[in-house]
Amino acid sequence: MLQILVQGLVLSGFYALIAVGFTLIFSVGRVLNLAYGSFLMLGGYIYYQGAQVVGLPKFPSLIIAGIAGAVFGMLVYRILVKRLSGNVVAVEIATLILAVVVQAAVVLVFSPSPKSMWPLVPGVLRIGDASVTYNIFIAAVVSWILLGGLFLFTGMTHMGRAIRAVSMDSKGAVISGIDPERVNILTWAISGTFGAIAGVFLATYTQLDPNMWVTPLIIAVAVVIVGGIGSILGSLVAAHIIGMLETITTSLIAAELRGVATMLIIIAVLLVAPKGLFGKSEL
Amino acid sequence: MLEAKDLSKSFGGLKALQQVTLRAEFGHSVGIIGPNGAGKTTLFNLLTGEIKADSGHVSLDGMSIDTEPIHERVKLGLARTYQVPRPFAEISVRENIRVSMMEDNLKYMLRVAWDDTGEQEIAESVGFTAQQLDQLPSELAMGDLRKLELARTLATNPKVLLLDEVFAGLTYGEIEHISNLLIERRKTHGTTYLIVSHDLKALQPLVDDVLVIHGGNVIKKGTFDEVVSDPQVQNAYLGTG
Amino acid sequence: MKFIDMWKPALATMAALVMLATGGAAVAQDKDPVVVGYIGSFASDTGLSTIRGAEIAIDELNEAGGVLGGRQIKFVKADTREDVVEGVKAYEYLNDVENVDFIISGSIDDVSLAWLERMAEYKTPTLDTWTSYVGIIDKVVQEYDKYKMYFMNIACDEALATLYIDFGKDVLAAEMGYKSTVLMFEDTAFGVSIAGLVRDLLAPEAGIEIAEEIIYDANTVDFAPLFNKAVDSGADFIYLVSSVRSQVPASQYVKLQVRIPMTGVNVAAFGQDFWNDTGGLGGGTSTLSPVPSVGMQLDDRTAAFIEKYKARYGNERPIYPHFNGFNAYYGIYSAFQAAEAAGGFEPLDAWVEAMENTDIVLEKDGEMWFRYAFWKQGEVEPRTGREYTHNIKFDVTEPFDDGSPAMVVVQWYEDGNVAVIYPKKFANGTFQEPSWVQ
Amino acid sequence: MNSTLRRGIYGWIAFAVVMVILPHVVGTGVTRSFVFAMYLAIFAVSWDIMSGRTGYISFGHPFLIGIGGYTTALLTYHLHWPLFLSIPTAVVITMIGGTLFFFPALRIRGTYFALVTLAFMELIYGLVQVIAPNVTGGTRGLSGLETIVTGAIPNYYLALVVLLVLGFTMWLVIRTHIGTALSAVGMDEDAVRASGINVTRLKLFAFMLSAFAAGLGGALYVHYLGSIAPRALFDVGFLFQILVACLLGGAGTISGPIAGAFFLTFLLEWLRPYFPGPERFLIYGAVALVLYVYQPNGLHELVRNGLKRLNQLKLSRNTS
Repeated sequence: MLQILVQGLVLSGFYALIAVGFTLIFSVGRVLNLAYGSFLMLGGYIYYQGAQVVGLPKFPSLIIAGIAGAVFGMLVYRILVKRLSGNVVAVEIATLILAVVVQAAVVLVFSPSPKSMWPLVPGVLRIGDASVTYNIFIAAVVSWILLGGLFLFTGMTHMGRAIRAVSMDSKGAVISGIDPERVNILTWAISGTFGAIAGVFLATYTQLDPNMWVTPLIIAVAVVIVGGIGSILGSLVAAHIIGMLETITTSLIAAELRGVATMLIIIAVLLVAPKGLFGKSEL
Repeated sequence: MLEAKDLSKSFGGLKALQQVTLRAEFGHSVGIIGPNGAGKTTLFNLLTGEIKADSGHVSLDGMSIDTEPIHERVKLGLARTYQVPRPFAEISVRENIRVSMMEDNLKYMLRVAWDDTGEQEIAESVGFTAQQLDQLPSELAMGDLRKLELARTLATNPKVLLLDEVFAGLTYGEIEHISNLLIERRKTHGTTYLIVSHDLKALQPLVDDVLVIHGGNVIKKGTFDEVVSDPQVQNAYLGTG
Repeated sequence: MKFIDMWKPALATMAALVMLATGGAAVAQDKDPVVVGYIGSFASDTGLSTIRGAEIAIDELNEAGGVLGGRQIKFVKADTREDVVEGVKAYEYLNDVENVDFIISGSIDDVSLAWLERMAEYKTPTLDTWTSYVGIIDKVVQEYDKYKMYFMNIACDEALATLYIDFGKDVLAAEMGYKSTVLMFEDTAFGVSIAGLVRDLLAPEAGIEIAEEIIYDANTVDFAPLFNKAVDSGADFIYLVSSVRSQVPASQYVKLQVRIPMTGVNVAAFGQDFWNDTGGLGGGTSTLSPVPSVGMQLDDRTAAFIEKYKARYGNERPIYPHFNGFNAYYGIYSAFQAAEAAGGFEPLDAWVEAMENTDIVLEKDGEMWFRYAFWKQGEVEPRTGREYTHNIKFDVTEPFDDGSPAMVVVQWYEDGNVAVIYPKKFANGTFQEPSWVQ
Repeated sequence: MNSTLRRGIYGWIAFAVVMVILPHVVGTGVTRSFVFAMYLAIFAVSWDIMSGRTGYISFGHPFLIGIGGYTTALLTYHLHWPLFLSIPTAVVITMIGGTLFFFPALRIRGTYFALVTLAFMELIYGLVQVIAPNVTGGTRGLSGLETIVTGAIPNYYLALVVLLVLGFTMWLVIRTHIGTALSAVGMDEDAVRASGINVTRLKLFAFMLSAFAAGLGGALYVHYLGSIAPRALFDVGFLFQILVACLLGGAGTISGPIAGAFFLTFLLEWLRPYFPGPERFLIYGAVALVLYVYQPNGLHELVRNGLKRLNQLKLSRNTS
């Protein structure tokens, strides 16, 4: 029981980390970035190249991956999303095509063979009967720190408040003198960074392979749907619902039903409460 | 005859409409005035069925229509315009009107041919030129969008027409044109109007009775002159000026 | 007819345009080569192993003066991306556009199953080197005339499992004293069928009870709950069956320092790249492997093949071919041996008969070490008592003097070395529990 | 009959004539590619009638196609039903499955509808493998399914007849009042209701038509392939092809998605000799992305704009 609780909590924190960058873009720009999984994949591969091929220390490699994520995020915004601004469905589809293109590029550059990686932090944490790796435990802690930081950022700083204003009412924000372009660029950069860092944790936790963008994207989509648009708190709660449910399904019911359970939640929430459990139009 | 009895609606804690009762005989025309947020648009939404009332009843021609969905109410002859025009943005003026003229059955809708002259007549009746028929709504000015809104409503052949700020944004000449059209139609078709408008001057020649709504309540009912001269109304709505 | 005549110029122009657009598929060849087609993925380690094995054999044959009276072999390839529909398209492309005489395949199970119907239609001699699905062999057994052009030179999964149960009996039960296991397998066709065979045979044959079964989604990222469940069951070891993303359970097993030993099938561990891919976290993994496997001592001819392989591909992965690389190399030799005997790949029946009679025996230290031959129609394998028409002639009983062993068990040690641990005849190492197992 | 309609019908006739002659002028390889192109076109048309105009973007179309395919596969493979019974049954079952799409469409649309349909697809992908794998064949699927006709040319004509009939019917439907009404639904559903139209029935009609095409196409497709596997059907890659075909061609036009399907299939085949490996899919994806971002309304719009410009050019030349 303790084991399920510990694992569920840690996995949930990790899911929150995966989802937060995705939620951010959805709440500010009102677009679904289906290339979000590629942010994670690129983060993972760049970290791998740095830490395991070139041989840089782990921390600088993580920073490089984060920066690359930010740059990639901004490029996607500038080159694709801005051009299609206003057309939500077009953005969704263009980013889906982009995700497939990135996958093909990764196959070309890194080969399709999966690669396992050294954990960011090696070792196993044992709490009573339960055991989790330090790696995912740290991922969950980082997730809580980042989410807390984001919360403070949007509440305390000028730029953060601007992001919040745009997410609540973009037209109103423009009237009050906020430059939505800057806000959008910043959001995509933050999202890219969060995605890339989440990707490093995901890759060190599981492995790298050119298909790895799908799973985190589905997790992020599930979290956003269950949590509701644009609520950080909602995302956090939703990540925990999904994480716990997955752990319970895997441990107590049947491991192969893991994905099925998540899909059922998505369908149920969309049918019963299309706006999600915390669906509001604010951050 | 359109009749609403004790309609109430609240959103969260806000009581948008409380126990509103209203009667409009056929061929009779009622103006509805009140300050912004008084509940005028909510009243329209309840009448057309876009929003479900918390309590109260609506009947048309003596028949209860509480359970009828929007499109059935339209077919029974209850149509409306929107305060902010809602044209179908990517199809032409002609096709906008066509959607309203369609009979609601698949067999009819599977026809390839359409009633060109009928469409043209309706468009021209609200003041569109023949060239404008193939324009997209995005190419139209505000006044023309209001006309389109009205044309689309007229195309459903309504017995009772709910007009929500049809004159806003129109020039004097356009207001006159539309007023005349409405008066003419009332004569020929016996159409009933419920008109929400801020433009009292435009309203005056069109209405028999006026209903004043304030804070979700009907505060005054009477002829145009009775209502505008009422001190309570002047206080609430017109200010002391 | 007049209509056609009238339109002839237009049609000819159109035809020319289409030909141009499709890359001038039918450009005439000066010397009429024999065309061998490859079907499979282009970039996976397994796909590359088959491609390279075939390439080396073809180059050898070409350098030795060609085949079938001095004709050169032309090697063409079609990518399937391990996708079922792409597989069908690739098979059609090889036949319709490239007009291949023979196809060598590095396809996975479901892709082979998909193009199998096209094969029956085109009647193109085809040799599979990767998929071990016994269901395909069953089709050849049941509908010989329809599928007789199909050969598979890897032992089918049923043979693999049969010999693996012996490993359970001889090593896991007799030497290690294990009495119960947790059967942990992925939810794929491969996982389910191997698990089924193990479930049926392990208890009656080897005396090892299955304490618990865990079936998991092939995309599982987190094995911690599964491993915990396995440890909680109180079993002596974990029997893992994993063919997709197999590095994940292997490396997480090490990262989590799971307290009981684990063995079974881990497809990722078939290749020398496994150690790098797991970042050195592959120690403690043991797996059955089709033969010839990584870690296996080689005969002279095969060793020469490996030297060529290394010289040619250097550090490009896979740095050492997977079993199917060997199979492709010898497979090309078998196919052309048959073609020489039958006078070509046509007529089909002559080639099929000749192919059934090919027999490449590899000797090491004066003993048969490995053999590329095929079961003939009607031949019954003595131990399982059934037919395996056109599967490689495998042997599941010591001393393996009828054919190749169906499989060996390889073990990755914590220092990065890999060795064969079973059967004894081929072993150069022993089964070891990881150091963290108490 | 108005002139655009007449011109369109001439276009269809020209298309039909060219397609009928084609197999006699091109090689078997190209003919085979056309068969795949036509099946993709059928699926694209099916997507288009549901999503092209209404704004109900289906990300789960492979779900419908897969239901059709699996139904006939299971009926013929296990129960040995004849094809003339199993295929209509598959179509009916697909239409019943289509109502599963319809329920969310009563409440949600656009992005959310796309996601819930995607969830349907992922769900059934999971379930096919878990539930009764010995019946469905699990991940390996089933192979050795009965084929309707064999050989490239007969299959070409079979697919052609189905494409022409389905495509032309849908194209005509789009040109009736229904097409206008469906476009209007995509722009402002409430305003359509306020025009006195039963939108629910209209959507149901479009969805059923779409499911009909998806079911028929899916059933014939698996009998063409001779095999069926969950990875071939309930897959993001398959969805990607359908979606991109529609969008590249021009959603909501029926003829556009057909052009898009042909373009995509041949793009991939043309690249094969030059880029046999994974580069092919990179180029393929990149071309799709650039075209889509450049003109989100697709080839159809490009052609229309081109013709418009040509006309203007002629006009200005005549006046000057």
